[in-house]
Amino acid sequence: MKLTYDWWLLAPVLIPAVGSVLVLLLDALAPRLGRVHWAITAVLLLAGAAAVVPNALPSADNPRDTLCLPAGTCLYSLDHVGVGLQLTALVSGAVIALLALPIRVPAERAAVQATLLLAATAGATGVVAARDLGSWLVMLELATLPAVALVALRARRSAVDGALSRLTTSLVSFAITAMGAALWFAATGSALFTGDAVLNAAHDTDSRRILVLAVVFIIAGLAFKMSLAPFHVWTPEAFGGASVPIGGFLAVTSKAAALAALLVIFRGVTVLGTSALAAIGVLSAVSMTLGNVMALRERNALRFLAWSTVSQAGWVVLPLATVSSRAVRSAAAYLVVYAVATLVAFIVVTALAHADGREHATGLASYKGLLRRRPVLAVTLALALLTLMGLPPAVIGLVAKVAAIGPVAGGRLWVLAVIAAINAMLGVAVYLRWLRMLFGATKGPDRADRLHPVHHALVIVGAAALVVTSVAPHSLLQIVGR
Amino acid sequence: MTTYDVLFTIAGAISVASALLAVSTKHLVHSALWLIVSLAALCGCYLVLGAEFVALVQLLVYVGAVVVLVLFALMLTRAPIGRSHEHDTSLVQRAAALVVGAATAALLSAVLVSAYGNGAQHINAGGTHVLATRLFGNWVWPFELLSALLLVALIAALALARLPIGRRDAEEKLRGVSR
Amino acid sequence: MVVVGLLFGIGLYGVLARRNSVLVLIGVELMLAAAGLLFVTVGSLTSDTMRAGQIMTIFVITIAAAEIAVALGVILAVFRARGNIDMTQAGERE
Amino acid sequence: MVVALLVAPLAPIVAGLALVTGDRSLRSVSRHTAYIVSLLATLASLAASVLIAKDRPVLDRQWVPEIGMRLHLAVDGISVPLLLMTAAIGVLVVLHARHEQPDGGTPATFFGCLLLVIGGGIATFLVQDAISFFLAFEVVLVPMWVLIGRFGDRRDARERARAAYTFVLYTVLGSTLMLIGILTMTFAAGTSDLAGIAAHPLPAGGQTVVALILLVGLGIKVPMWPLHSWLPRAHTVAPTAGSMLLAAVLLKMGTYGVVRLVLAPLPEGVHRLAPYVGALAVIGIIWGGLVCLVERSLKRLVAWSSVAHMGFVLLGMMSGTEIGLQAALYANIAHGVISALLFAVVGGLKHRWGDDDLDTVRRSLRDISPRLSLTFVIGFAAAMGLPGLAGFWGEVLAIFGAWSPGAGLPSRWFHVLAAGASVGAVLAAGYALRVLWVVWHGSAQGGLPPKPEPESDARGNEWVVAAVLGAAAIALGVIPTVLLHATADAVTHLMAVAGR
Amino acid sequence: MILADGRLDTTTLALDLPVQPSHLVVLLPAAVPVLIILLTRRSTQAFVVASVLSFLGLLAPIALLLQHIRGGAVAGPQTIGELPVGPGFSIPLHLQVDRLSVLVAVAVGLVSWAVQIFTRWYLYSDPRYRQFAAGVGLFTAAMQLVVLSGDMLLTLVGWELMGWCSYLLIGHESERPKARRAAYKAFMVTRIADTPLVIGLAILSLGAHSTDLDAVVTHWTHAAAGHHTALTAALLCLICAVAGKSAQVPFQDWLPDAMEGPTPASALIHAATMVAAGTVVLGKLITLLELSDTARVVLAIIASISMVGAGVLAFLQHDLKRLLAWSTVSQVALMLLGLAVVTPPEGADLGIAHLLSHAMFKALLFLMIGWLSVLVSGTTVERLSGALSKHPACRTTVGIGLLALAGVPPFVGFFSKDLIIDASARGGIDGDPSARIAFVALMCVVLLTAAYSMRMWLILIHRTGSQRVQVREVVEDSYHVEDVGIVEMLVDLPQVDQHGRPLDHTGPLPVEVEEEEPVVDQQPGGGARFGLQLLSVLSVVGGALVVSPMLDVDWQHPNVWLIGASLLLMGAVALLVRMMSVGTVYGDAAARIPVFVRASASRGFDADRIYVAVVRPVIALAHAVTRVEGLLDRGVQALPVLSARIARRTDRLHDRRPTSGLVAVSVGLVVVGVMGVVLW
Repeated sequence: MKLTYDWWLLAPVLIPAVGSVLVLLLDALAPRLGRVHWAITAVLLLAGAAAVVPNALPSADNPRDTLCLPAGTCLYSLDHVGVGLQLTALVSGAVIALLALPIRVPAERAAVQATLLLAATAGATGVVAARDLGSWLVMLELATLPAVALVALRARRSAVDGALSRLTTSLVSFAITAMGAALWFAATGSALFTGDAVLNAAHDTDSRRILVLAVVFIIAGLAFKMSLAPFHVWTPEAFGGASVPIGGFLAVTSKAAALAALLVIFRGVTVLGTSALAAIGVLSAVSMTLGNVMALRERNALRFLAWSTVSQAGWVVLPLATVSSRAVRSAAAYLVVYAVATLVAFIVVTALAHADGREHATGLASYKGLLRRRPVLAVTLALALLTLMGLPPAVIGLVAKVAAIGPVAGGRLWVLAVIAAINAMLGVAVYLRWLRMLFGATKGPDRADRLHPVHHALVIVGAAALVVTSVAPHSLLQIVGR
Repeated sequence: MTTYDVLFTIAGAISVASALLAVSTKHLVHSALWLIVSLAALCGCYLVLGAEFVALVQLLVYVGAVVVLVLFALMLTRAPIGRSHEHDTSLVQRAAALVVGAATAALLSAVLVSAYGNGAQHINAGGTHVLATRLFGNWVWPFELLSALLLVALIAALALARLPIGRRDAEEKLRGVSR
Repeated sequence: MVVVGLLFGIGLYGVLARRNSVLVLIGVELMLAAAGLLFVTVGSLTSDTMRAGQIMTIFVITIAAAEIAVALGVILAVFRARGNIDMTQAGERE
Repeated sequence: MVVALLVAPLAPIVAGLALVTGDRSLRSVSRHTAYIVSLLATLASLAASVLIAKDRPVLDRQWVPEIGMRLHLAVDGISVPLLLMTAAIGVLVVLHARHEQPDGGTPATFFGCLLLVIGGGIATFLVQDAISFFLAFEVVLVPMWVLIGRFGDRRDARERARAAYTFVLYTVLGSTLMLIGILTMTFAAGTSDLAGIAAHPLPAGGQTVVALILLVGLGIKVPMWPLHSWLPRAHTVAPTAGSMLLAAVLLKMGTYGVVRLVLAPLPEGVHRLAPYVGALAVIGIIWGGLVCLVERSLKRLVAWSSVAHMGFVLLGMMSGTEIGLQAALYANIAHGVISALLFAVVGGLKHRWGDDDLDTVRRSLRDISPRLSLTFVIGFAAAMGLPGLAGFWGEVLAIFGAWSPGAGLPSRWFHVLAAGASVGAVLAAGYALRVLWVVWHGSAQGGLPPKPEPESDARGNEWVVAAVLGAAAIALGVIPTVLLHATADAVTHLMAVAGR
Repeated sequence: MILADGRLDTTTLALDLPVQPSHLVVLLPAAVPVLIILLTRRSTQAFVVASVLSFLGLLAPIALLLQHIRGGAVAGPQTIGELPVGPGFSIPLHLQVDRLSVLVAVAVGLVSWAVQIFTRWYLYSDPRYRQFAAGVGLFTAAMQLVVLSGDMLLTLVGWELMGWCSYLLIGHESERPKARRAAYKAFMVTRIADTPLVIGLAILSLGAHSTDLDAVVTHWTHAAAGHHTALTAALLCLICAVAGKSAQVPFQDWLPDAMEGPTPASALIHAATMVAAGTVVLGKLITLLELSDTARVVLAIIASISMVGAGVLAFLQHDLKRLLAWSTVSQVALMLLGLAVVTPPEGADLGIAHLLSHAMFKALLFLMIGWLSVLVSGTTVERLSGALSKHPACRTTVGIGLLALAGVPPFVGFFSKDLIIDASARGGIDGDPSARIAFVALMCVVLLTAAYSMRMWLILIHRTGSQRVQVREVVEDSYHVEDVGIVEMLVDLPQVDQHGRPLDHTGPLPVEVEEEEPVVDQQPGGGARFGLQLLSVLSVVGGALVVSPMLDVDWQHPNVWLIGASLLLMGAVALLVRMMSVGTVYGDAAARIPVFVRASASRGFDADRIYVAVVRPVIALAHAVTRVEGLLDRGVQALPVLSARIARRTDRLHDRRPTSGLVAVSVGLVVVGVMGVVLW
């Protein structure tokens, strides 16, 4: 009745989890450390990422399991896709921490924020590998709850409004998810995602129906975290209210967690056949379209990014409308690319907000002539937008688009495919709006500080990352396995 | 029709009824109290189903902690004592809510009932000891994480409760904060 | 089983039909309770060697507690910011 | 030799990126440097293309295994002429851009975007891998958007933006649809290699849908009626160099795509759709001709004429005969040369006149500026399909092909189409002569012919560009055999593969 | 040196070189425009190039002729090689040297040479002389291509090119709106008529799987029984195109308008090149034509109508140049009849024979009229009346030309025309319908030809200078007096000075003209005059060609009675015309005809209005299409607006209230749930 432990495998989750406690202790011992916490956070997260790397090596046997019961079923299993998502979550968390580093906040709050960030990242990292309902639920919540607090911690009215909106949504969604989990349990009679329990359930008609209901509930519960329409309503509020880096966190890390959770379920239900996933197809189509259409007339940069995440979420789950291992990899691949691009965009916005003042970074109009004012920022942002558009010279975005449409086209889901094509067009229209701002006459603020060195470095790194991955997309895509 | 079933039915009925009251009463504090009743009745169900420990936890955590928290929250937010209508949403929304709720309820009940009939099944009441071994044997990993979650939630709640919002000087102090 | 369905439905109704955030919380609690009940019931009806049903319920209850804590924190913050905790009041745009 | 394969597309692309990005972020690049750099880049890629055409090297490397995208560069008889034409037009466009550089941005950006479009075109004709074909297909979009949207006609900013958006959105939609088709075939064939796709075709049932999707997607680019409405806008607004590229390179990418992705791998699908697509093509021919009869803006008229000409190309392809396909490929190249010539000259005229309205009374071009008028006449004579000029063979052979469609196609229906096409040819004569009447003869009422004004005539680069293109148009018309021989073997092979 | 290395076989004149005389026949004229545009900058240089090359272009066909007689000519020389369009179909694009084509080639070369020489004088001070000379060269090349082509596509090439050249030459004086319109009209009418041509060629050649003429002929002669309708359809398509090029009904009207072009252009178009091309092409396909009676009857009808109608119009024309134009229409119709009436195994010789003779005398007449028009600065009756009496130098040549036109023995016109009459008579007796139609029409046209030739002659030799003044007053009054007839004649056809530029109507008056004109300068150069004399000599003795072995026509047993009768009638008509002309102002016999008839005849009975009426709906359609296009475009442009509207709608749903979020969530839940269960 003892479990096997493979600490190396658990390290990516343990490091941030323990780290969050450490940060608290540190704060208790030496208050007023301020931004040091962020540095520690970043270091810890990067350490976690480093701990993932050995599993990412192609040589690593795959999938790697631990916490195995004598029966042979394991509660924690990691394959290449999982590794990719873990890396995404950890690295993005680290970047967010670095972004937040230069921002001045009361020291005590910095510690709290760092703790929450670490905890949330830990949850996001762990959920990929969870193979049982318990840890799955717990880690999902671990990834969600702190994010709510993080939004609210900007201490602005708009922030708490956004927090409230996200909070209520997340509560209800969690309730739905829990119910879904219960139904799953009711259908399979086991709290494990793997194993033949699902198969048995799928064959018996009654339990099969329950199982479908379970899947549907779980999808509905996770959709809010993916901010898929119609579960997206909190997104623009939260993005608009939260501080910019936290927006990035919501857009990238927690989306990675959501996809991870979804994939865990997805792997289990592939036996159920395509029709079960029609729901996903519809959700993706709706949110793509809605996000694009709304972004077409959005004037606030942050809310624009929110809408863009809505539509991108549609693209992420698009492949999951078809059942195939290829679909899982495609979704993960698209998510990774999306994460990089969105992070870069947020980096630029944060840097600009920090240098020129938030009010000069939120309005799309304030990006007029950025190419003249801050060429580096402008070029980087342009690259990010092009990646999201999926147009060359940002080859990586195009590759992601190919990856996302591939399974759908392979599965001959013509309607969905055509909708995707139309949305590709809309998306181009959306991002060109912003891209066009960058040209043209400059309309900057009176004062324009230099970029904070950390931000500057991050911008450079981000641009470099996009360029490198565009030249050799393989380098990025291989982390989700081939 | 064993005594178990009878008890279960009674407890379930109570809990459902009180839940209904809890969400429909115009009396804020009352609804909190009705919630207590409903959850307590649920404990009854758990007992019937032979999950004593769960029932205990339910009683302690919910009835003991959560509802108290809720009540405090109501106090802190100066909820009006006595009947109050301004906390009702528009009739349309309530109708919609009714439809949605009913639909979900129907969906769930239908599916579940069709799966597990209402007939009597044998119930394997498990000792708490086994539960404990399992909890700290198989389920230790999520359990630990859960503790972390609780801790974080605590911190977050504290920090949120101490947020200096609405005080102008705080706004001044935070100028340029968290851009 | 009917109890489960009804509780969940009622909870959902409560969530939607109330303006006061706290009451919304109550609705959520009911929904979670329904989930827990389902867990336990199934656990006890099937031969559940790992006691997963009950343990899940415990997890759910605990998570719920954590959520309530955070939720109340947020609600307090909202109350400070706005002076009320009305769910139907539009948020502020910067 | 393999180096040439890389140089041909990369020289312009790299140089273009360097110009665009290096322009503001480092230090502003002077107009002259930009010109020299671009000229060198295009010349290099032209030289490389010639080498490639001479001894056909092949480069095949793994690139992005995750989506099965290979770096497979090679040429065959079908792509060689397009490759050479694109490279040559590239050089000419750069020369012309030196002569007429629109404001709206820095010269470096302008030249850079031109280079990117050229490089994209060359890459499109080089790649042998369906997915990287899509990639190359997309490369041209953003630079072209910039060219139209920023360097376009200065008179109306809103119209400029609208034209640019219409172009880019239409094309993205088209190319994404094409991508869907490509991926379906790739999935079925297990390889994204063009030859591989052609080797393992889909089951006949599925072919129709895929062919439909692909034809709609590529039809936007070609453009096929009724998906054409982006073209006149874009051409009317675009700067001269942009129009030349748009007509001579971008449209060809569409038709080339049809040959590669539809005709070869989806014979059954094409067979089922051919009558309808052929009908659309003929409608396009007649539609374009009719619009040209009353169109007032000269540049717009030329754009419409290219809608009509691409109709002939499509008709030839849909006839399902070798002669028709040969005709289509020939008309493709011919249209590239002719439209480039026309846009060069007409753009020059618009530059001189300030607008391009045909209803304003003007003195006869033939007397004022002989050089311009010579190229102008050659261009329009070729556009109306006059023998001895490039346009003729393509049109006549296309009609021949349509009159005797491939086995199984409704021959009566295709007879009707052929008749319609020949009517379209008459319409072409009608509008070409209308333009000559108004512009070349001049719309003056009597009086002595005006004296020549050498200073306003084409000189320097402009004259070189126009003269070279005009000479090319004549050469193509007088000696069609060279080009036809170049494509013959590949076409026979393709027909054999598709006929299987 | 070619002799030296024995490339030239002295007995057969066979030339063992890649370049054959047959190539040169086409290439030399084609070289004219190239060299002129590339090398020359001034008119004189251009003239040198043009004259030299066109003279060589005359020698080449003669050499070819000799070769052919000696039997050393290459039958089917290659040009640019075969077009590779797949195994199923061959496009050899080769030339074809046979008896008739060689003869025609010689005639074309001769005429174009004469025209080139004459042009230099006629357009002496025209800044656009270079373009004109180039145009003539290209024109000749195109015609030679049609004549010598052994491949249908090659024929098509020459055919279309001629249309284009006619556009260039007619529109030469493009500063005159009338000239622009005439050029446009000429090209468009012929091009519209050509629409079926491509189809016809497609039918014929696709049937034979080759565009080689011989292959096509042989294939269809065998397949005719099976696919008779197809053959007929193809031939009708061809006939339509021929009618367009040769200005037959209903396409006749472009030809007289083409008189807006300089006279040398008219000479070229009418005498040798464009209008005759139809005869040449049909002559090449005569074997097939004989197979399809329908086609022959149609051809006969078209030709007969145009022939007679054109004859009448010619008689009524007020402008003598237009008179010649109409006479061309009628003469070309005659050639076509010569093709329509023959029955197997006879060849196209009749038609070709008349083509040759017509080439000679019509070129002669046009050049002469051009000369005279320069002398008297105008081509209307008022101008030309009595021209010959003042310039006796021209008298003989014009006379010869007119006699040949009228078909008086022993002039060349007589032989060729009489042979056709004979053939039609014979055919008519055999009961061939087309021959019967032809015979009737021929009888009429013989008389008409005689009539208008006589009329023209009488006008030219008329001498009543004293009455001019009075007439001029009539003319000038007629601006305020409502004298429709003369006014609109003058408005319709403005007088032109020597460069064909319009004079306003109060311009130099006839009387002054007479004093001011210095005859010395007004004489063409020696070369030109030599050319004219050569042409006139040929139109006298050209009849000998008929008896030469080059044409195999049945000339041994002519139908003496027929000839006699027709000659008598011609004489009678001539007398009648003479009588009519007596006492008229200008010795114009037509003056007896009511003026409105003449007016509308001068406008070709308003055929032009019909053309315009035909074109108008097309333009209307074009406008309609443009409007639809506008709608389409607006529809496309409406999409962004639409999406914006949708966005506004949805934005209203997103009132930033937390509950609405919850509502959305739960609705989504229900929707997804139901979907999941249903779609299971």
